[in-house]
Amino acid sequence: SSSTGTTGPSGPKTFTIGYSNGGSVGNGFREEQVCTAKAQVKMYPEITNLTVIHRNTDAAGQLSDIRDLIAKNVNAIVFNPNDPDALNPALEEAAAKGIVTVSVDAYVTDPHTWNLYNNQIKYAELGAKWLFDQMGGTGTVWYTRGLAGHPADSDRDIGFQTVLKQYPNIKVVPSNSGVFTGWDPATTTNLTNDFISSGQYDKIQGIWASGMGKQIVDAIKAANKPFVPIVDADIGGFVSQLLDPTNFPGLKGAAVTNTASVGGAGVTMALKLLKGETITQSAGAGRPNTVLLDPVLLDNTTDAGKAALKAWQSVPGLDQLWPLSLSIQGWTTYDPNTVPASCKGA
Amino acid sequence: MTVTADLLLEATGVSKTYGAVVALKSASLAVRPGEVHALVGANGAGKSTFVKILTGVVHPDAGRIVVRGRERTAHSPAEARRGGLISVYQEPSLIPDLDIRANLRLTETPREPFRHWLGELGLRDLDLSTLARRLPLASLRIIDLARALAIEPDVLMLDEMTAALPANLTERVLDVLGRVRGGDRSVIFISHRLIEIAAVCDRATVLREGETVGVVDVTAGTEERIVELMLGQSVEALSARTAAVAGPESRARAATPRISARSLSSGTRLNDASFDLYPGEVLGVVALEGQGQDELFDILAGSERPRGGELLVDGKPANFRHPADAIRVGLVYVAADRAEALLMQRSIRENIALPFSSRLRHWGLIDLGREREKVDGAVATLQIDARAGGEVRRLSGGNQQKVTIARWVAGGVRTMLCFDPTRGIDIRTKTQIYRLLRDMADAGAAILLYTSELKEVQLVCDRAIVIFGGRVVGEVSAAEGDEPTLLRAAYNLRSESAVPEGVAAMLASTSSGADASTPAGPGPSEVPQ
Amino acid sequence: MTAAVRANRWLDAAAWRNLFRDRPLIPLTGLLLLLVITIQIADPGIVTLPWWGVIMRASVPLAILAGCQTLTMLTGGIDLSVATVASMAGFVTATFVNSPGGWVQGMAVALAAAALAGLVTGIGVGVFRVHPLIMTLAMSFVVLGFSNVWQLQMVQTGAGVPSQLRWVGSNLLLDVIPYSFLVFVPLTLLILLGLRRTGYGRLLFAIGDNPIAARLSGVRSPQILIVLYVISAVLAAIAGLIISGFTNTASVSLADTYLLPSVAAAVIGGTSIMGGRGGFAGTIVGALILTVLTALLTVLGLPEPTRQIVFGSIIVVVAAAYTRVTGES
Amino acid sequence: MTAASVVARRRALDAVAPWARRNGWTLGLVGFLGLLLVYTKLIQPSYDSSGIQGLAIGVLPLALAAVAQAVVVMSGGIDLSIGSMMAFTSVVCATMMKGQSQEFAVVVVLGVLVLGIVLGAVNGALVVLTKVPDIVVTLAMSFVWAGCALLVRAAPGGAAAEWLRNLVLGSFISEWIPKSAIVLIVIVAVIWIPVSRSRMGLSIYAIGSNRLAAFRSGIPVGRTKLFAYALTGLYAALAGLSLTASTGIGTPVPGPYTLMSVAAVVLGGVSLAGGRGGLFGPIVAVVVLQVIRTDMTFLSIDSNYAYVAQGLILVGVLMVGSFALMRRSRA
Ligand SMILES: Nc1ncnc2c1ncn2[C@@H]1O[C@H](COP(=O)(O)OP(=O)(O)OP(=O)(O)O)[C@@H](O)[C@H]1O
Ligand SMILES: Nc1ncnc2c1ncn2[C@@H]1O[C@H](COP(=O)(O)OP(=O)(O)OP(=O)(O)O)[C@@H](O)[C@H]1O
Ligand SMILES: [Mg+2]
Ligand SMILES: [Mg+2]
Repeated sequence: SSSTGTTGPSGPKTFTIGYSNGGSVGNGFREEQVCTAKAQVKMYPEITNLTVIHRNTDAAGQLSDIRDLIAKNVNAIVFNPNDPDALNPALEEAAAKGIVTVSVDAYVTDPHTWNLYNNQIKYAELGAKWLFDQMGGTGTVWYTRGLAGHPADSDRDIGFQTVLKQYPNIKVVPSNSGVFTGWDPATTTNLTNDFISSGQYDKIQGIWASGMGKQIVDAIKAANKPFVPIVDADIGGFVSQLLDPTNFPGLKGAAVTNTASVGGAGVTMALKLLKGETITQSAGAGRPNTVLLDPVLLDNTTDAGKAALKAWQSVPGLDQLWPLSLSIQGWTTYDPNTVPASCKGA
Repeated sequence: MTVTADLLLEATGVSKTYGAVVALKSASLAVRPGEVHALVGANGAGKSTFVKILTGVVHPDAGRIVVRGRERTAHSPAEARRGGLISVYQEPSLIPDLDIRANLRLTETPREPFRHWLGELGLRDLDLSTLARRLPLASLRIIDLARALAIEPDVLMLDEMTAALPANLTERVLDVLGRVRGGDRSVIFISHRLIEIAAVCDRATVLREGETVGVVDVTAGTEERIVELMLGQSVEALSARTAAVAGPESRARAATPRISARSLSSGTRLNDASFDLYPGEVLGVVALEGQGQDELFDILAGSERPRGGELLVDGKPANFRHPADAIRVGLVYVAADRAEALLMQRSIRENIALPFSSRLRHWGLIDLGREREKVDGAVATLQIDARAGGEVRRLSGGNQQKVTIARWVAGGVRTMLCFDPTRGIDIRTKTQIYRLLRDMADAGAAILLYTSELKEVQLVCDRAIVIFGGRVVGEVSAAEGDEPTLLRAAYNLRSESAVPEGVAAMLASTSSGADASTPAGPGPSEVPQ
Repeated sequence: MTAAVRANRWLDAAAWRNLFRDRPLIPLTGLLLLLVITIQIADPGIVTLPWWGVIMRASVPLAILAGCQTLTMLTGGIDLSVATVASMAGFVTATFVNSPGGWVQGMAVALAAAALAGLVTGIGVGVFRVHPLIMTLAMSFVVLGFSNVWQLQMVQTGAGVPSQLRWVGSNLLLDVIPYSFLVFVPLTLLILLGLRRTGYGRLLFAIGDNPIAARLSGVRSPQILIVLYVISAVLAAIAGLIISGFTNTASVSLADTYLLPSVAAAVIGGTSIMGGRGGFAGTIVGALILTVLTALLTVLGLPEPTRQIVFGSIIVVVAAAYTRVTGES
Repeated sequence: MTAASVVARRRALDAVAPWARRNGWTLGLVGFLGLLLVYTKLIQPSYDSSGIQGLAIGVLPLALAAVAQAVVVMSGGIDLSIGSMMAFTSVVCATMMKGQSQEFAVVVVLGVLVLGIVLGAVNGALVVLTKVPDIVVTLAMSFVWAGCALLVRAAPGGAAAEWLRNLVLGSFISEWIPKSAIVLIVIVAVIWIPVSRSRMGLSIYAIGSNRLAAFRSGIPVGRTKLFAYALTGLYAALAGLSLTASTGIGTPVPGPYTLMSVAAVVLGGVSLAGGRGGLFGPIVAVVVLQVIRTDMTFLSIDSNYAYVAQGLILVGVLMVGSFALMRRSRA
């Protein structure tokens, strides 16, 4: 097995890394994730090749993608799992071949694999808490979720429900299980329009969003309805709405980080493991070999908040659907402004 | 007629309505055991619908059907089949993508009897492992019949079985029917060719506009009566020849031929076809099944490219890559199989207007007024029964056939290639079409006419070429183009040599009664015994 | 004929059936109204003029995409690339807002790219006889691949949906008439007239009904199919522009969720997937039916699983009812 | 006697020619696959038996989906709900097996197969009874079955019995013969061969080839169609089981199987017009697609261009094929 890597001409060990992304081709979060990985690889001369497989498929499909990477004899595989358990067979095969595996953006249950991901439960909790407090602990919330059956969406629901229990006077529409946007802009827009035109919007005091906040706000604006407090992820378009009182007067909102830089961070972690460096795992993770990235919430209710939000817009002209936070303390070493450039490289 | 117990099949008061169209109203039919019973009527009279009702393909609105004294209505062909009623439709009911063997298994047809009948019908050496898709229409029709015969049905129904068959196979079929007759099984025989009816049928039930208007014992000279009943009017001589046609010698020869074929060849069937078609003449093509006539017409129509030889149109060499090329130089083709020619889900109007209205070239809107004129004109000339309106699919077969001709007539014709245009068309309209062809010719059009109905040669053609084994083996002038001569020529026999007994039978049968529309057919004396 | 119709009850029913078969719009509209009544009952007072405005605004892009399906289905084909082409068009346009040429140039580029895709599809289907379903599926892969490459080239161009598109896509005149009608109404007239009154329209039906017959009467189907798929792609692109204006979003997967509904709308609208029968008017009603249906589901606030089950079931029921009354099979 | 020998030779030719003609496409595919594998070995010398095993497991779900699609397409229909049926059966299987004994798992598998037949039969019944075009009914039902899957479990999860997982993992006799390949072949053979030999099998081709002719030949068109759809449901259920077997869980969100199965079917030489084709072709087609993807991974081709390539290859193969067919029809 080639897990120890091959000795390059220059002398020091060199490594090849495989990257598997099992869905949402073209989606801002996933693409940015890959770009950060590429950017981070540029930081490490000892990484000679990064092979990315990014296609729309299911767990079984990603399983075979990972097997292909194993057959390619890469030294490490970084992947964004379609499922916590489904990939284990391939991951075991990888471990047997001494290939390092790192799961980013969500965890897997395979004991040999290291996990590095945003704490989605925390994401939901932070947002929900802020929202419910904004509403003074009473009122009705429109609970718009992501893709039914997606692990991240399920985790966020857990977080949302725990906080909900602490606020007895908060009512949730359409039902406690919320409504699914499928993380699809068009679906979200139609959903919101129907929600507004059926008069339900007039009866709510807050919106909890899972990444489609921008489209929701736009729909509300198009219908000339007054805004209600809304919390969503740190997607560029949404944040610029929060910071644009002229076009969105009275829009109160908060953005919770859900960084896509896990891609780059995953590469770093893989390299550390290949070099045998020790990694400090997060205590609260509740599972071994895990590093949790805790989300941060910023809102536009205070000037301090506004300033901080502005600071997030570090990369000018970034695609509106891409998350803003382009670096993770201690895990990414590239300059965020180099990320767009590294996207272009094949 | 009286309800007698010894009837094999009796249907009374059968009616069927399609929307506003009355296909059948109180039609009745009584078939005796052992007889061949003709079902005759003009196009759209309701024959096919009647058969379909008897075999459970279509459900009647009203009516009583009694088989062997027991009342029963079939709800599906399968059920009818079990009841001993089987029909052979005009369009073959073999599965194209299965080989013949599989097709037999599908209908649980006993192999040996099938083989036997196949032999009787002259297809003895058929390879059962060929896909139905790869067989010519005529063979499929024969296989269909053999398959039906093999099951030994009580009542066998043939809906224009012979319409598309070349003379030799037709005669085989009639021959076989003659032998099936007797015993306690019967045949219901639908055809627009009285000559065939005269040849094999014992009695004939006549339908007119969905009603049974009479039952006739078929004997010499009853055709007149049948035709009268069919059309509801006595018939003046239906001969197409209005003015005496100037012989080909005097006309044409001067002009450059519209088409001249120089040893055309294609595939294995067509080897060396050479002939000239002059403006102002109707040139008949006489051939038995599969002598290359299909390929010849495909080449002339531009849907197939010749393997060898040369084709001149108006003296200029022509090389068609697509039917459009042929049409541009004025060669229009009345297709052999209407299923290949019609847009079944579109209106009669759209079907007729297809060639001249639907051009990619001139954009802009269609001039509906002009279109309507042309279409209505053609519909009138061919007496198309347009009651079923909407979709051509709802027309009777014969009327569908007329539409395929009307399409070209409407456009105005320079050179028309007709492959059995009168297939499945009733007598009155046939004569109309003969006249039409003549008039077009007299107006200077050139017409190439393949016909499976040999008597048509004398009725419309100036002369006829005979194709045998992919070659043009002879030319017959209309004058001496009577059936025996043509048949001999078709078999490529020199006139003194003996005719195969099958042919003899055919000729004998033709002699058994003069068709209303023919000058008295050849008598037995002309056939060498 | 009418006399015969009067004759008896049974005839009457048949006559109605014929009427419906020749005028499928009547039963379709009936079904639409039925749904509207249902939603009105589910949430009294919801059906107002502005509500209709919202419904129409949402229906426009779906109707256009369903139009692509209608045209291609008439020839016995189908176009599975409309979604990716639409997304591509919207996205490409957005990436040009800050370029010197501005959004106009963007639209030009987008439409050209779409036309190119359509041309290739048309050649594949028309000349090489690749089955449309496969050809367009493959084309959707190709377009997705390229537009994503484009996205990665353009991440930092400050792509944004041009305000003009947003206005067309999401604004309502007097809260009722969507401005997208400025595009949609002319398109509709063009398509309706084109199908009914031009030789080209007739040819689409002819090819779909019986290619052999069409060929024998001198129709060169390759040319027609190539033109057809170019038209389809351009229509899809236009729809994509409207969608990105509607959602104020530019994404290479923006229109994906429209693909299956566009097929459904066309077929509910009475267009035969086998070719030769159908029309755009029915398709528009089909699109409205689907839009009202989704609105109904939102109003009912059902949980996702039930939502999907109801959606599917109602489509079957609608289609079945429609088939019954029109007696098509 | 020379004549006799000539005749004999012609006989032999007649015996082979039709078979070759009918299976020409599949033979071509197999050849293409062979070349691909050789090429794979060239660009990735370390590609070995474990690679083959990965390949076999990888193709299993789509291969079974393609088989399911092929059956209904041959009968003149099409089923756009296969992906959803897979998801549904897969979650049912995974949910019921969780925390249950190995023996009970057997019951579950049988139950799921029955479920598949029922789902397919419902599709078929709706198509037959409502007379609504297949594509619409199954498209609508794809939403219904997906909804049912979400009802069973809102998020991925559940478990698969050990024996079920081992059924597709690893190899059999030689390490070059992956279990999952055997499983695939056995599943297809055991169900399809008897059917295709039967009169019902013929009827499936018949109604696909020419509905009216079949009807007039006395074939119960409706019942046959229903049967075909039920069979498709059964294979879809097997595909769903293969998902659970290879991943050990059930996912309520349908994978990209529906449209890919259609593509594979066409690539496998089954005419979407119905009546023609077999099950072997589509399976080979699926393997070809999978190997191509693997090669693109080995060549580190940018995933976006991989999408482009996949599309071009799909079309390219069919164009080459249709060219070959044109040539033959000319000759
Ligand atoms: N699938 C169908 N749907 C509706 N009507 C049909 C269908 N098939 C046949 N018909 C109608 O049933 C009648 C008989 O059909 P068919 O094609 O056998 O005509 P036909 O008169 O028997 O042809 P021919 O006279 O040449 O034998 C025709 O009027 C035809 O329009
Ligand atoms: N499916 C149908 N829909 C509407 N009208 C129909 C249909 N089938 C038949 N008809 C009409 O019923 C009448 C009788 O049709 P049918 O096919 O029985 O006539 P036919 O006696 O077979 O005529 P032909 O000699 O041309 O075969 C025709 O006017 C035909 O238009
Ligand atoms: Mg008839
Ligand atoms: Mg007829």
